[in-house]
Amino acid sequence: MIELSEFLVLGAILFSLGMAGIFLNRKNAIVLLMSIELILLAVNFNFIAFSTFMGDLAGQVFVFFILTVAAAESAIGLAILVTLFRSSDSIDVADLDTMKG
Amino acid sequence: MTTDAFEIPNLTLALPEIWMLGVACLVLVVDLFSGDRDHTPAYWVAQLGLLSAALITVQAQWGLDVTTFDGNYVADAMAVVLKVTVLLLTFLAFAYSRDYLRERGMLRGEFYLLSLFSTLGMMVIISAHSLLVLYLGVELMSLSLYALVAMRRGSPAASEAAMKYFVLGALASGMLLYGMSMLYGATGSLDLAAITDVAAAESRLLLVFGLVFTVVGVAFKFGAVPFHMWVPDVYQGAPTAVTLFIATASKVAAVGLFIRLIGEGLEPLHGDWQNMVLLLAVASILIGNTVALVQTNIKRMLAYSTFNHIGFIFLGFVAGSAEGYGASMFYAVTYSFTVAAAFGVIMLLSRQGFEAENLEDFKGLNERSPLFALVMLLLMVSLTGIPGTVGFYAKWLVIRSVVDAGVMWAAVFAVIGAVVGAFYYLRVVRLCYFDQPEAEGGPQPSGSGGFRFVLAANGLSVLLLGLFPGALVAVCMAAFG
Amino acid sequence: METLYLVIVLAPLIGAIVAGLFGSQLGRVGAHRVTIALVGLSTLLSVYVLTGFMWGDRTTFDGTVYTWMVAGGIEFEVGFLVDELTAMMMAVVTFVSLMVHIYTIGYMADEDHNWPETSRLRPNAYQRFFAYISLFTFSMLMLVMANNFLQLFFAWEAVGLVSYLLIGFWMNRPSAVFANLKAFLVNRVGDFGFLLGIATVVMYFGSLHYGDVFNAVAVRPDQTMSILGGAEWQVVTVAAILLFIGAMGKSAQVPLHVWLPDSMEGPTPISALIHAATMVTAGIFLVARMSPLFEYSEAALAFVLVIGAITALLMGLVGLVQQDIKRVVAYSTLSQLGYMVVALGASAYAAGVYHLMTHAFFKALLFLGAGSVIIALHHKQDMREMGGLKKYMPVTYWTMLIGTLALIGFPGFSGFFSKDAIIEAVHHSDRIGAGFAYWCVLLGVFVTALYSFRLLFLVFHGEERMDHHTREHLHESPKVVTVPLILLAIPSVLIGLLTVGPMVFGGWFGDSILVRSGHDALGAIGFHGVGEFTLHAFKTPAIYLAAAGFAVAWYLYIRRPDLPAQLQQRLQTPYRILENKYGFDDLYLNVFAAGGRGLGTLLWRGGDVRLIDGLVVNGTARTVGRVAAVLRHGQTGYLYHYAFVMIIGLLVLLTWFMFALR
Amino acid sequence: MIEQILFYVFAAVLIFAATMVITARNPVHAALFLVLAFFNSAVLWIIAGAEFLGIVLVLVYVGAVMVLFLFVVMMLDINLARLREGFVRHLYIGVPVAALIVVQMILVLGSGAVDPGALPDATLPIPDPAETGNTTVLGGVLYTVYVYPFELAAVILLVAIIASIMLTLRRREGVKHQDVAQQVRVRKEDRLRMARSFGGSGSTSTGRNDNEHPDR
Repeated sequence: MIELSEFLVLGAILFSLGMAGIFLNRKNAIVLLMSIELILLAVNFNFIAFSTFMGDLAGQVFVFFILTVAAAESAIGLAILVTLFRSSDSIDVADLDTMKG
Repeated sequence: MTTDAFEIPNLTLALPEIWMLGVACLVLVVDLFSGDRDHTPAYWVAQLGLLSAALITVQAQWGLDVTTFDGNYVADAMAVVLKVTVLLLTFLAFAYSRDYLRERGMLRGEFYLLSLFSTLGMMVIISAHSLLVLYLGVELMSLSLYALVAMRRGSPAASEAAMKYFVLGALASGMLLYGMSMLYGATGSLDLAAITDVAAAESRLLLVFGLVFTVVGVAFKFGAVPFHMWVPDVYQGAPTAVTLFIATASKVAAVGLFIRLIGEGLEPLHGDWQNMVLLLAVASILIGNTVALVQTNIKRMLAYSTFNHIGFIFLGFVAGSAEGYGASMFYAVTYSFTVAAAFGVIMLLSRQGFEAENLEDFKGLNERSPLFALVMLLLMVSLTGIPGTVGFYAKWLVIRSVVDAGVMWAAVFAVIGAVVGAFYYLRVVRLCYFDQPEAEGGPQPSGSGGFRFVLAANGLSVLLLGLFPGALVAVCMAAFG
Repeated sequence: METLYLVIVLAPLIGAIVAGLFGSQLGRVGAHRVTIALVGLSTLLSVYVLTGFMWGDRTTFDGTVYTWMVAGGIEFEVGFLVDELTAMMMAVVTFVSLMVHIYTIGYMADEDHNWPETSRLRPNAYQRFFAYISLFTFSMLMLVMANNFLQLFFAWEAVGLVSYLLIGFWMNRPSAVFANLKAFLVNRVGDFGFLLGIATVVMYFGSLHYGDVFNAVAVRPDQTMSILGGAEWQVVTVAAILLFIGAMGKSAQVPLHVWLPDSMEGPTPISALIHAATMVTAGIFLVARMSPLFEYSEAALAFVLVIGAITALLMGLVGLVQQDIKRVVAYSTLSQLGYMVVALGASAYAAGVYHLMTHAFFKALLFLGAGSVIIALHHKQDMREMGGLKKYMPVTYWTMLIGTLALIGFPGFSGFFSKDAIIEAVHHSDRIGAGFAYWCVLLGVFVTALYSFRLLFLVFHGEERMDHHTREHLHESPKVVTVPLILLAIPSVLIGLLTVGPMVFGGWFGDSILVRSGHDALGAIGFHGVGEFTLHAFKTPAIYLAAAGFAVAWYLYIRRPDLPAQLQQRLQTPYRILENKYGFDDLYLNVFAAGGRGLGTLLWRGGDVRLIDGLVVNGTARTVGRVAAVLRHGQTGYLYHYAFVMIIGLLVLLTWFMFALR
Repeated sequence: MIEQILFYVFAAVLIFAATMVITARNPVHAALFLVLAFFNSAVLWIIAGAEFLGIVLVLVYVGAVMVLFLFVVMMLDINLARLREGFVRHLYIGVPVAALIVVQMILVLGSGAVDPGALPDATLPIPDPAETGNTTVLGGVLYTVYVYPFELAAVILLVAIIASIMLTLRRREGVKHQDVAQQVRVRKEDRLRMARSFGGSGSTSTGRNDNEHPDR
């Protein structure tokens, strides 16, 4: 039998990988968007795990909505990425430093 | 299974949200078919819709404390106060931005549309009564804001700001969600009332673990240090019209988010989150004040000084009492109206191809426009918190609640913060009144009569709130009484 | 009853609003007529109230006028407390204010010259000035009539604000702008203490209302609180000292005195009204008003005493080396404020307040006289370019002589009674530091006489050192200037004779001032009539020291005018110390503002360097600047750094609240 | 037992894929690894009993969202050479921080502190899967208990549509569009002009450019 904590630890690892992807990646903004997907995936794991082990449906419903919102979020994120590419001809994260201080 | 027991929810309770959705869709359609270059019909539909929504909110929800939609939606006094504030702030944002956006070729129907959807998201947050609805409200608000920030296509700064806002915002949402998943796991429910009940009894490890992530997510929406890094860049990069909206309405919504989720929902964990909030508040006041001192761009200056005010709002939360929440709410409401007017003055001075963004641009404003120099004086004095202005009452109420909570040192710290704040706020006053403008005379106030009228009225409201704060204080306190 | 008080307060406010908002419609004459009429009304009614207390059967009024809001059991309200102390203050404030209003007509007659042609502020400057001084009168009345701490604080800030506006009235002058910023910043330090004091009072005594607080103090005087490190302090001491820090800011006590001399950049009527007669005495008034609080704390009173004594002596000494006529009077004011504070510290509140009153008259007189001289010399203020003015300006000369005699305490003049009462009271006081204070005030008498007569001799006697052009145009000032001088000269001479008996020794102040038994230094003096008091003075050193001061001044500036320069050569070190005002300014500029003098010079020269920029960017608050810069660099603009900071934040919260705390 | 082995195998692949997502230098590879991660997740979810969500993840995520990602990657003509320049220079500070967070999270979640037995009671119990399928159950609550969130999700999708169009739609000059509405609305008179050709002065003309007909 799989333990609840195994699911949760898996979620924690995915979550941290997602976060690390955001601050370790210094080149490619698309990978940032993918890291965000990883974070959401980790959260989904938590919800599903709790839902299963409690026998409660609400967690699965929440995941359903997260998936929906995540799709919308990716669409907007990619749209912003496109405008960024069009205006500055680069999606290099290291180039995003015109505003600081 | 609940399918057979399904009842039609009480829709009239949620009338404000339904109305706003209708208005947004109407704007979508009207704008599509009007063909007006200035989007005048859309503007008026939106403005009337906002005002009527405010009226409907008061009518439909004042004095209630009930839930509907199976406990997903709550209508209470706090919801009314915050929603009306948000609606009025959106109204102001539209009124101020029209000339500004038109001159820059950014006046598009989508501006109104996305702002309205964002406002709807804020209203959803404010009236949310479950984790799920809170999350959806936050996303509805934020997604619209991300797009609004990027609205100025072809501007590298705007795209950059939007990208930063988006990525960090999504990261914060992720943390918020992670926290929510833990709260769900610890309590077995998404309903806030149920969470409160269970949290009081449950073992706390998982709850506190979730709480940390939740606090981070909420703090990001406020822009509290150290989750603040996006704020200055977004304020600067976004079109001023959008900055105004983010700086005011979204902060008010964030107050709603905090009180619903952490303040009331996790009330049993007060002992745990009190110190977290205190830590964030102190860090915010410290960082905000220090860095604001050296800013030369007024939008960035306002961004950094925002942290100071967020610190104060958080201090109000520290007590976890009705007075504390009331104080924070009063602070957020009055602060928003004050800052809205400040951005209004910035937009008034901006004209085509020129952004009045540098502090230098305010030199000798008094010689060019005594009325708006006076308004600026009033705003800055109020933000400083000099007695007699509304800013003072806000600070006073917050500090009182902190003292009542027994955190004397934080109160002293906050007062010092307020004193430091005087330096950079009064510098603006100094520039307006005591400095000669640059050779070419500095930016002249532009803007239509309506804009000027609304701005003057906004300034006047700040003055009047300073003279007669009693009513609003009473309302804010009653919201939690 | 209440209506009467309301009229007194509101009349100047209405004047201010009318002159301020409709200045251009009213024109100059209209504006000054309206404001003078309304302040005049206020003066008459105030005098009526005072006479009611003096000879009538007027009783103390303590009531709420308007309740602002009630929050958490604390009432925020506007209310009046009118008793003997208040009545006296009201009369002084309105009377001096009226004189200043009238005088301003003459002083500001050619105000237009002070503004650049193009300035949009130029046309209504005259009217605006009247609006400001009326507004000030209103604020000051609100201050003295307050019956609660909140209103006190509001009015406190309001007088500060108007003072700030007026010091910087000629905002096209960089030095004026520098001075007003300095005044503002220094006062902020004081206000900070003041605010904390009020907070302490509210916290421990649970009310903003004077009466409630005083009762609470009397019930539990020994309550303690713990401040940093767990040391237990008597609450009353903490509150009193904090409030006194506020008073130090307003009343320019060492070390918060540095703004007052610089404030002389403002127009002279302002120096007379705000920086000599009224606003700076707010601190004195405050302590007297709070006597039921201060009386319960030996420590606070000793602190007050020592601060006052230091101010009285040291600031007088600086006055000796000043060349600017207004600055001499300014340092004299600082010194006299020190006397008042000494009196308060010795529990001789009545004497302190009494000196406040007499000082208001003769110091306003001196300032207005100095202003008259300045007008005659076309706004030149350097005494080295004056001399021999006696024959050109007789009225000014004689009235200033009267003022000077009153100031040095010539027997029979008003200053004599008030100052002698203070000196005697300190002599009889057995408080810690009283011995030190006694010597300070005694030496101060000598110094006072010396610098006062130095001024008089340098300006009115001796060689005529002004340039030819100026001399040709010398003439006595117009009536609007001389009449207030004469009107102020009358009380400067007489008021002491008439009132010292009842006010200082007769317990006229009644319940408005509390002196606990065993503290009554004034009572220890033993007063048996004005004549006896005057005769007694001849047995004390003070009067001889004053005479010595006069003699030295005469010798140095009339008999051997070449001596001062030689002395200056010989005594270079002390001279330089005095010239640098003990280095307070340098210290502050070096500590708070960057590059000290460099900044000052820059401001004087270019006027475009902001003090704040200086403060932060180059400053020794350099630390702040450096920290800010570091933090600012933290805002690198890189998304991954931003995300990293967020995650560090998360890590800190996680570590702290998940692991460290359990 | 077999369940456990499957879990560990898929979890291992998932973690590997996720690591590759954030370290791959080529964004196309990253996207494909993300697809792999989603597939593995879907399997794990199905193991946990959330069949509907597992399938949706594949259909919606892999089928639509990831394709969108790939589409954008391809469209943006990114200079891959620059992106390959190197992963990170500051690993030595970033990795420990990430590791620290993982360790802390695992300390809380994996230490047995989360005891399934201590979990609270379900507020919305899942009926026996043998009787009612997972999809039916979800559908049942989605339109009743969660109708308000459901409507909100719809609004969010609408916002996403509006925002994406606003941000990316460009009307380029000089590009020939086909306007169906115009084509349908066209009338015979606009296109066809009957010319008398007796004198040879006129000529038949058809198919004029629309622009010449302002009355259209």
